[in-house]
Amino acid sequence: MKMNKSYFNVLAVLLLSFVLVFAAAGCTQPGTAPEQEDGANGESAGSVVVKLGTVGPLTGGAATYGTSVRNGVKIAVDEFNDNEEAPGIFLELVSEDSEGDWSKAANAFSKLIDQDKVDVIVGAVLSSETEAGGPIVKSAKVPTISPSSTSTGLTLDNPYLFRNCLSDEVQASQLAEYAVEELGLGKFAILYTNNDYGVALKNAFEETANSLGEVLAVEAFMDNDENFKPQLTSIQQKDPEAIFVAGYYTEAAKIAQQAVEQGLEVQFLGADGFYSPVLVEIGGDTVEGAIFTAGFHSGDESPTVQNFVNTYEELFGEEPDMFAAQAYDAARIVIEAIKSKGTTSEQIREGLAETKDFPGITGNTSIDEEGDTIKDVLILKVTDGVFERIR
Amino acid sequence: MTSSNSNNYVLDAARVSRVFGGLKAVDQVDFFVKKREIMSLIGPNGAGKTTLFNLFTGHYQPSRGEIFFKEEKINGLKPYQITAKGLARTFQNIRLFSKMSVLDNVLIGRHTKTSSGVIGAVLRRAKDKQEEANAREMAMSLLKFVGLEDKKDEQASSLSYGEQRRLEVARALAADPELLLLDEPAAGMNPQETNDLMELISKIRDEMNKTILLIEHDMKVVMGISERIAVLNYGKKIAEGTPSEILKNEDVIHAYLGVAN
Amino acid sequence: MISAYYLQIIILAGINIIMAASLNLITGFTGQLSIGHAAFMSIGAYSSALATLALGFPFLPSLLFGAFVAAFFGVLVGVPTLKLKGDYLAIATLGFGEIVRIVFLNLEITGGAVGLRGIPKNTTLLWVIVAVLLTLFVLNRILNSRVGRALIAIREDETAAESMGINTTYFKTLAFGVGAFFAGIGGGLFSHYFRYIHPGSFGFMRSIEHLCMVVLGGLGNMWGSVLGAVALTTIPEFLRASADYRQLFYGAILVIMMRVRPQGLIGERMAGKSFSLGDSILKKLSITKKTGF
Amino acid sequence: MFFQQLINGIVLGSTYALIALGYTMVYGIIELINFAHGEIYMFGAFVGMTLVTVYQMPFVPAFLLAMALAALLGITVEFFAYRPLRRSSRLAALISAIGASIFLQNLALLVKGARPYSFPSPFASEVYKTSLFTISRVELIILAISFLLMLGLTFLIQKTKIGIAMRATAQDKDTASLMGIDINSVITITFAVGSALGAAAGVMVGVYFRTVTPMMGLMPGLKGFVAAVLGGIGSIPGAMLGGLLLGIAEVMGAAYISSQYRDAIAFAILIVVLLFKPAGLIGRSLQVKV
Repeated sequence: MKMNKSYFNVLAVLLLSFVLVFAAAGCTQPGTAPEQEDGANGESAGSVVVKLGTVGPLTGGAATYGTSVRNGVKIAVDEFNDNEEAPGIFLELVSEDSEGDWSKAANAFSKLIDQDKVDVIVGAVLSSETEAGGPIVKSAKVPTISPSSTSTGLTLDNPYLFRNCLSDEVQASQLAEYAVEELGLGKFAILYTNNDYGVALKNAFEETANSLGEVLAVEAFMDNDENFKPQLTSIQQKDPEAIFVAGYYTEAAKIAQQAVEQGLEVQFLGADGFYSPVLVEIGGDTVEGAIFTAGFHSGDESPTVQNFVNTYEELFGEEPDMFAAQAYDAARIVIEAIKSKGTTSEQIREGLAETKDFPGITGNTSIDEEGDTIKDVLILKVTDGVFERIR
Repeated sequence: MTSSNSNNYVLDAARVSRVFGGLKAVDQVDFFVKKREIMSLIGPNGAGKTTLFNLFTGHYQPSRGEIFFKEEKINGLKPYQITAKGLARTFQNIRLFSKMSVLDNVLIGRHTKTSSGVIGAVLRRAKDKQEEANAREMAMSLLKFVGLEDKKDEQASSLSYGEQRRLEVARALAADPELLLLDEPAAGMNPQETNDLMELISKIRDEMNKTILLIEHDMKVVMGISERIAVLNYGKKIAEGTPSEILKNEDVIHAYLGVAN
Repeated sequence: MISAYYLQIIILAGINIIMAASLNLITGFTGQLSIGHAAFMSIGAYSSALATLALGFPFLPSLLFGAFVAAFFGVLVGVPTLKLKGDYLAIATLGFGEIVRIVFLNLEITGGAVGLRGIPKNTTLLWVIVAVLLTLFVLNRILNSRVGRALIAIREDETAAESMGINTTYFKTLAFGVGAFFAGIGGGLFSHYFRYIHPGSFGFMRSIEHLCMVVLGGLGNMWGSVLGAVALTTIPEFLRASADYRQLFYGAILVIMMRVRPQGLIGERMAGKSFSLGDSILKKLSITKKTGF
Repeated sequence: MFFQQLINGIVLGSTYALIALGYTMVYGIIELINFAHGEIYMFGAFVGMTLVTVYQMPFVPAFLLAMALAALLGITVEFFAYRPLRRSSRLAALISAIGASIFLQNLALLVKGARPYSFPSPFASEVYKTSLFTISRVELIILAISFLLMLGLTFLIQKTKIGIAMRATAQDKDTASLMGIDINSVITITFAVGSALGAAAGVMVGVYFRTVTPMMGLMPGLKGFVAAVLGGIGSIPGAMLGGLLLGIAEVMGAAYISSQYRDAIAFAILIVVLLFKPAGLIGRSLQVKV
């Protein structure tokens, strides 16, 4: 190698200094934390800094979901600080990347707890990430609320783990009932993403649909798949009246598109994973008429919802999706716990456990004794490119 | 017909052929090597000498014909199995384990005569230690034999060309073979090194009781040490005999002068 | 008292040392390019976890069980695929790794897409330290023996090795088996540390990460693997400070490190023998001859 | 249904084939697995999408410009990440390639965000039905463009001066250099052509699936590489054949065996093929010279 050595040294030094600069900047995210540093712990001024961490994929194939979650939480935190909702208490946000890999999520959890000394965590995003973080937050006694990990039994035997999301079982079975009783459908096909979310939805839907009607075909796909033609061709052979897509919006939009292209004209059904403007952006006409369950509806007239949607669009230049809304609510639930119980981890945990009828943008939310969420399931329909609430 | 009834044939090949996509690289060659003999295989470039070697050592399988080593049929066997039966070789283009030490190269030659496995490697039981010690002793004596004992810890690739050739010979000898195949051992050597080599080859036969078959272009070496010579041309054996017979053979002269028959 | 976060990083670094060292045996010393090491890790992780959960094994037996199952698959994969060379072997191991991941994703006994939870937290720092030391000790002894010489000879020149009486298929399979055995140990420690496993963490990027550790540290050098594993475990953690730029820097660091030290951090000969050996090894990994267009 | 699935497989496979061509060309010349190729594919898709949606450019010029810009990116990556390592071991270059891939992917993530972008199809979404299968206009266009590009590439390699220089360099760098071929420019051109093909695949896939994301290069990049190996890496007809076969295998596996095991089946077929043809389908493995 006859390259100039000193040139590389310069490069290396440059890179290192970059790292250091960001190290300094990374500790306090500009705009989210007030000037007071936690070193003083606010004793004299009577102000307390509560550190709130988030864990989720900010890079990798699931980055879009993690980014939404971080954005949603950021809005809640900023709102709390700017409005001085609880004078003397400031929230500081620290976000860590999990790369969508649960073992790296575990590192992020530990780092937040031990290095940043966070008092409460909103996260993680994927169920596997929260599963890996569960034992860590339990032994460190740091209350954690996941905005999107729907895996069955996730919060069992863990008094520090909560979640704010619809139960897969409840959504899928309610949707199946609605499809049979209200829409008069009887012959279904299921196309599910092969992860815990898709599998849980598939199982619940299949069970209910089979008891009320008939499931003709069940096909799987992987996260980030783009081509669904083989599965759709197989489904088309069975001639169903409706396809239940148990997955997220990006894939759902492509599935609808490819199905229509192939001449498969059926009713599309889905769950809260459909909730994103991206569904319509990509799916266009092909997702028109799709019916899905959700916990959030941006068309809701209530001021809290409109306020959130507007702020989100202003800050991030796009409409919020279901992850952002649930994350916002999760952070709001944390804030309510702080307001009602206090700022220590233990007090926040108590507050979270006692959450009852919290009026969130994703509906009235209560947390049961297992840390699971009880909330209303909305049913939405894509009408003229916007989501319309039909139940 | 050459058959395996003569007991002092170490190597005996009967009508061996090898075809590469239509080209007969070796064409119905009958060939034998007698015990404690120094024999040379010569011929113009591309005559099939190395291919014939590779047939003996199992690197290639014969398309037709049979090969016997010590009266045992060896076609179909893998090179490592043939080596284990007592046939070791060197290569035309030196193939040492260049990143390993000189001593380790010879120790690898000892592979077939040792048996420690993974368990032995980890536990280093008494018998494993003994085996290793014996192998090292043997390897050192071979290095002394070829005059490389001072270089035992050097990386093989750092040796001079002549030294590398000698190391290859020592490595082959470490397998304690009955028959040693040397593929152009004098190639690229200066006259002094060539003389040393001839001396070494004679010593291997005389002191170690080995049989030696070599391919060589250097006629001084061939005529100087061979007892018998076989000549290949276009894959066929065109002559066989003592050095003086070969020198007089018309076909051989034609082959080498490139005159068409 | 050391913080739980640092402890976790140290434990992960230890597990990665085991992974890198065992891959180094296969790729660095025997010269067989493998991009499927995470598969053996996941086999070890799942089998040991299941041994603990379903069969009630104590920790050590379940670790060994996982290791032997992984070794069994190492041999099973090794026998047919090892006749492939260079990049063809690499791609076959990559394919094997993906197959294993997808199988775990769909099996009922492994919890499928939900993952396997409730594994007792048996892995402690002490266990990891002992496992790392034992791994390095055993690998070192193997490499400084008749077996190790045979492995390195295969890397140096497979044809010549075969001519020296080395049964190359046997020894390559052996390297795969031993490498997979230790990868299985690493996997067992991994699952009993996190208490939860999911196939998502054993994809081909994990195998690539192991390969990066080996190459970055220095092929054919066990100390290099130790250093490479520690570096690539800690660098992403240090880079957390750079927030959103973290992965960007990580990529840049890989490029720059290879430019500055293409032979790896410890490429050349150093103390001890099996813990050394140079860099030009990798030419040997390209057996696939150019075919032209 | 069989013919429909066959068509599905061929369409999928032709995109793999285009990606595989980029891998195989680079491999043929410098024996490097260009890990960043998937990111070049992604970059091409982004450029095409931006030109069409933001600058309202017609499809054909946007397509060509995306190829040209991706060619530039390919050359840049080669210059910074691979050229300095040309004399080093192949694995060092491979790690550098992985680093470059991670870097580019995350650069796109920082600049464009994680959210998928919509790539509205510039073609009418017409569908042609036959008795055996239906095929959409986009699919026909993809097949036609792939075919044309492969034809063009074959012409370039076989008939032009630069193609001869490429083949000579692939055979033997040193001799080619002695014959007066400038190896550096041959490598640069190879990267440019390979990257342009990758970008072409990216734009077509973007149009086909109507989305573009920073992560889109990950799996297709891997599959493209697998396809190249399946065909016999370094061989251009091999890459085409490998891509098509991989696409068909994946689709048939999902259709007739299990969609849960779709990728696993594709990889299993790959391994089995390699066991019988250890140098890929068209790759020639030279007899080891002793």
